[in-house]
Amino acid sequence: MSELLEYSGDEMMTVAASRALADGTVCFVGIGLPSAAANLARLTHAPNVVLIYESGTIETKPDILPLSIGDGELSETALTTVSVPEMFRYWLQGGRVQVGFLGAAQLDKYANINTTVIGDYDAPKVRLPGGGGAPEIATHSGEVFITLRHSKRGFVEKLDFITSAGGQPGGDNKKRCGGKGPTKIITDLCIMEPDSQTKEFIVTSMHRGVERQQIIDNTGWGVRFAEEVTTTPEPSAHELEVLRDLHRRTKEAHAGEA
Amino acid sequence: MSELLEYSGDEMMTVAASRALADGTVCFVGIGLPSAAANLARLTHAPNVVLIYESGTIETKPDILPLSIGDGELSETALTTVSVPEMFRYWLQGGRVQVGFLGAAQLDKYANINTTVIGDYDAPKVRLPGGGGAPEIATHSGEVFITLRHSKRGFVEKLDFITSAGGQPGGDNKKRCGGKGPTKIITDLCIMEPDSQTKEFIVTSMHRGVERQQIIDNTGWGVRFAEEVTTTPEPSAHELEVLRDLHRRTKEAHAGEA
Amino acid sequence: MAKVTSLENAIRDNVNDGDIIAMEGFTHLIPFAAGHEIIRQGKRDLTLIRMTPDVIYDQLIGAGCARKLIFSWGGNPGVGSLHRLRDAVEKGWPQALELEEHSHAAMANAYEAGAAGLPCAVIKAYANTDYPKVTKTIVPMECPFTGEALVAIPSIRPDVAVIHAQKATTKGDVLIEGILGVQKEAVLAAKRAIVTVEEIVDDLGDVHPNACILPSWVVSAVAEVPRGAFPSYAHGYYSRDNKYYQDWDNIARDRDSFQAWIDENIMQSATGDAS
Amino acid sequence: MAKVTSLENAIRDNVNDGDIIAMEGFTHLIPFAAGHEIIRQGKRDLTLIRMTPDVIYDQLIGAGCARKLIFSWGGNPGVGSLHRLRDAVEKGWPQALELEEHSHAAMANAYEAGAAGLPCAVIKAYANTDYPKVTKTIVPMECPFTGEALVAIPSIRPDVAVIHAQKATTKGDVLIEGILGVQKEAVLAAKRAIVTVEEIVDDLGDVHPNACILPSWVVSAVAEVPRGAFPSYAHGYYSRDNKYYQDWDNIARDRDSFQAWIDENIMQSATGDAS
Repeated sequence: MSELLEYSGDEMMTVAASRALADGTVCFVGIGLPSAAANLARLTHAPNVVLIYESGTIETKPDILPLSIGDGELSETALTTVSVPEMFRYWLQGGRVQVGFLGAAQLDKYANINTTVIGDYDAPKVRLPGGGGAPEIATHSGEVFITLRHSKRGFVEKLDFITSAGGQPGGDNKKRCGGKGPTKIITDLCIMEPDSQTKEFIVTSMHRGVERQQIIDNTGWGVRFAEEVTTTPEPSAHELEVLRDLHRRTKEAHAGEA
Repeated sequence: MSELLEYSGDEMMTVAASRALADGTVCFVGIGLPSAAANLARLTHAPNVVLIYESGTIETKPDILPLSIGDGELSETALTTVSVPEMFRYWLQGGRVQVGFLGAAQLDKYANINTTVIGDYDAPKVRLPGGGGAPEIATHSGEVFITLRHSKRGFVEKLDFITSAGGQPGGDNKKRCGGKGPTKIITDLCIMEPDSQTKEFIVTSMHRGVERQQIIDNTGWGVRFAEEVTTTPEPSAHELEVLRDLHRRTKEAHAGEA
Repeated sequence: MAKVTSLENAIRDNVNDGDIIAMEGFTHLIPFAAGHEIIRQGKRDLTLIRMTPDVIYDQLIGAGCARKLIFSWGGNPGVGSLHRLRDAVEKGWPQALELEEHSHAAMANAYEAGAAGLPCAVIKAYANTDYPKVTKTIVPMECPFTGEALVAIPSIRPDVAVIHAQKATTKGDVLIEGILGVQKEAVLAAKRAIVTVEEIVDDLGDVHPNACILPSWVVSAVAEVPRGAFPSYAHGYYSRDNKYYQDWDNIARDRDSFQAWIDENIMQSATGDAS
Repeated sequence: MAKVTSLENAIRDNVNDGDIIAMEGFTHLIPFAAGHEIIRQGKRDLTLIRMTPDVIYDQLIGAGCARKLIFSWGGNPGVGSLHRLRDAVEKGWPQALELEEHSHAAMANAYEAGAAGLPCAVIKAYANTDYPKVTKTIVPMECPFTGEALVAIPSIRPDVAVIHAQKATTKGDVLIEGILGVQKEAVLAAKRAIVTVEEIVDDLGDVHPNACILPSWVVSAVAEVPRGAFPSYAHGYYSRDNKYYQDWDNIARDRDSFQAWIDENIMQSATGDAS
């Protein structure tokens, strides 16, 4: 029956990312793609997933997706809201977060992330927003999932700036950081996971209909594939329905505001 | 008219201590004698004095004196109640307290306080409760008032343990501590203030009817007197009435609890 | 995720001989019933942490549960000495008690640092006092930017924290109101946490958005123990029993009367009956 | 003690050219009206501190008020770039802008340390990132007890903090509810503090015992400015105007359209009219 469903690459990406979150997980959610995936998980297979946003909202259950990290919806539906210093001290640095869920502008094969500058820091070609909460989400969470669209501009050989640390080549990440670091990259084409030896991210699952060449063409380094590459299970009708509902409600609500 | 009034040494002490608090002062209050004095001030000449207790209660206006530092009355009548770490971090160490008001078991001529042990620390003759909030109240408040009854056991030549720091002989206290340290000792016999040169506390005001010899007999070091010793103004009828009312309400309330 | 269970099971599952245990509650919400259950279950060799080891720790120390005390003020508030604490320190009865002594500011910051996942707290404390002579865990430091004198103290990271609160939900979310003390920090600093509550409710209702709530996933066990803070008090439920604290002075002054009190009021009493 | 006054006077009395100024509000309660008054009064050479220098700082930077920015995330939330910030950094228009860049965790801790009267914050941060290469105020340290790698960062201690809150009393006590951000810390870390509020009331009423309240004696000036956080939002009063943020992208993309907007909406508008 699933072959009757039509869905976009973005939808596949969001569904695949949402499935990475197990029920009951305590997840620190970045804005944008991670927020959509985390809330889709909560509205489908993981009703008890615990979502934390850096604005201090703990166990939030937004009915619509927040446009910013501190929308009123997040506080109104939260179990409680703490100050931002407390959020970063007790909850993130304190080791209470099991999964940090991040977006990215650029990353390299070790899942180091750049959201700071393109070009030289002091004379940048493009000044990006900067790291925000990501540098410590990346190191203090038990593990980190990253979700972004596959493109040569996004998946680069060398970053101009390491904003948030990925895995260290051959290194024991846990020793330096408290957490395992990034363990999954979920894109609109595939899922990548670190090679247990080199820590380089390799393709472990491809979405239906995606060719290897597409991934190669959209990756800025010589991307490698796992010995056994699985096919990502397609979105179910239910997942698509819930995701589209969520986006529709979100759009209506945000258009409705003054 | 005041010569018709009868009052005890304790009452004189509490009234004199209360008068040391100017209206509007932000005061960190120790339990016991300081608490009675601070609330008497609030109920008489200093209606806008701001009282803070280490239990986290800010701008509290208790109708009865608390028996402990964290009585329900303190929170119920407070502007707000913060956690104990916040109290010690933001409010005390943060430099928001103008006057720290302390009691003491023992002090020396520089107003160093001992509330830790009599005898050797590892094999004490008497184990006292310890410092609680006092060590940092003494150093982080703008200045410190101390109130206790005059006795040879309390006013000693040498302390077995310095729990809270007084003024340093000849030293610039502010440099090391953030505040001026103790500036007044108020007892049932007199008021003592530091000599501007030696920092030794000397008698600057004697309560009515007190003889110098009484103070000498009740001080464990060779106590000195200022060149001009004033006479402490007596309690007014109003002060005594308010103080006695406060003690009566307090006694009734505490007896009434389960 | 919090297990909603009996006090007896909560203590049995989470407190082991030799544990480092923090029982907090700053005058308000002192977890007396949980302390009594620890005595009843005969736990031994505990390192007890508490800013104000008042009557609750006097009882645990006198009952022989403790080998070490980390504290900042050990007295019977408004009454006087803790006779069982003094007897242990001064005479080694019923066993010697090692002390690690701090100020309130240092203890509060050490809990805070523990909750914040830090190995130490760096603060301004202890200037010109004798604490650094007797407490070896106070280390002088300097601010790398201003040169200001600071001290480092190790953070508190107990094996288990025990607190009492007003309410928990059936799911195990905990609400604390009024004088908050260091309870949140103690729970977040600890490996395991036990919370006794006045009542378990279906939901916390219309509570303030910034109320102090501990989510069930930071708590190991929740047990409903009405009056579990008696003789201390629970804001919104009951007042402090000042007479109990005054009477304790006489009971605890003498080893025999203390032991008789423990036998009658703790050992021969069922869990949760201690009030 | 807080002086209850007009926004115009509050800014005039407390903000000087060359000041280090922190305007906080984490998405919620951003003090836009106060920012506009600073532009209107032509303040210059400010060092602007803010975790998320979004549209409010884009306006101040484009209007030529700033010489330095200390920040951790500079974007238009949910929309994209801050074009005035980028123009200042990339092309030096209207003047060069020095950057001191941190992570949110570091900034939040630096405010917290400032509020706590400490010269620095010692935390776990920046592991394996490039921040220490470009931000010279990140100093590696070691825990004296465990040897764990830590970093010290200087605390934030601004000349003046500016925040917006829901309510103040006629006496100047301030109530903040909902997403609290770092506003309390910014106020307590600063030498002076300006608070704009939705409404001034006789008393705060039946508020939660642990609500976030700033006493009047930590605030320099309070001004009633209804909708003073617009186009951000005030919990309990009005929602975020997302369209304003989206429209800003077009306005700010071009220097001329930006200047026309500032002229029309800020310079020719009376205090408090900017919405």
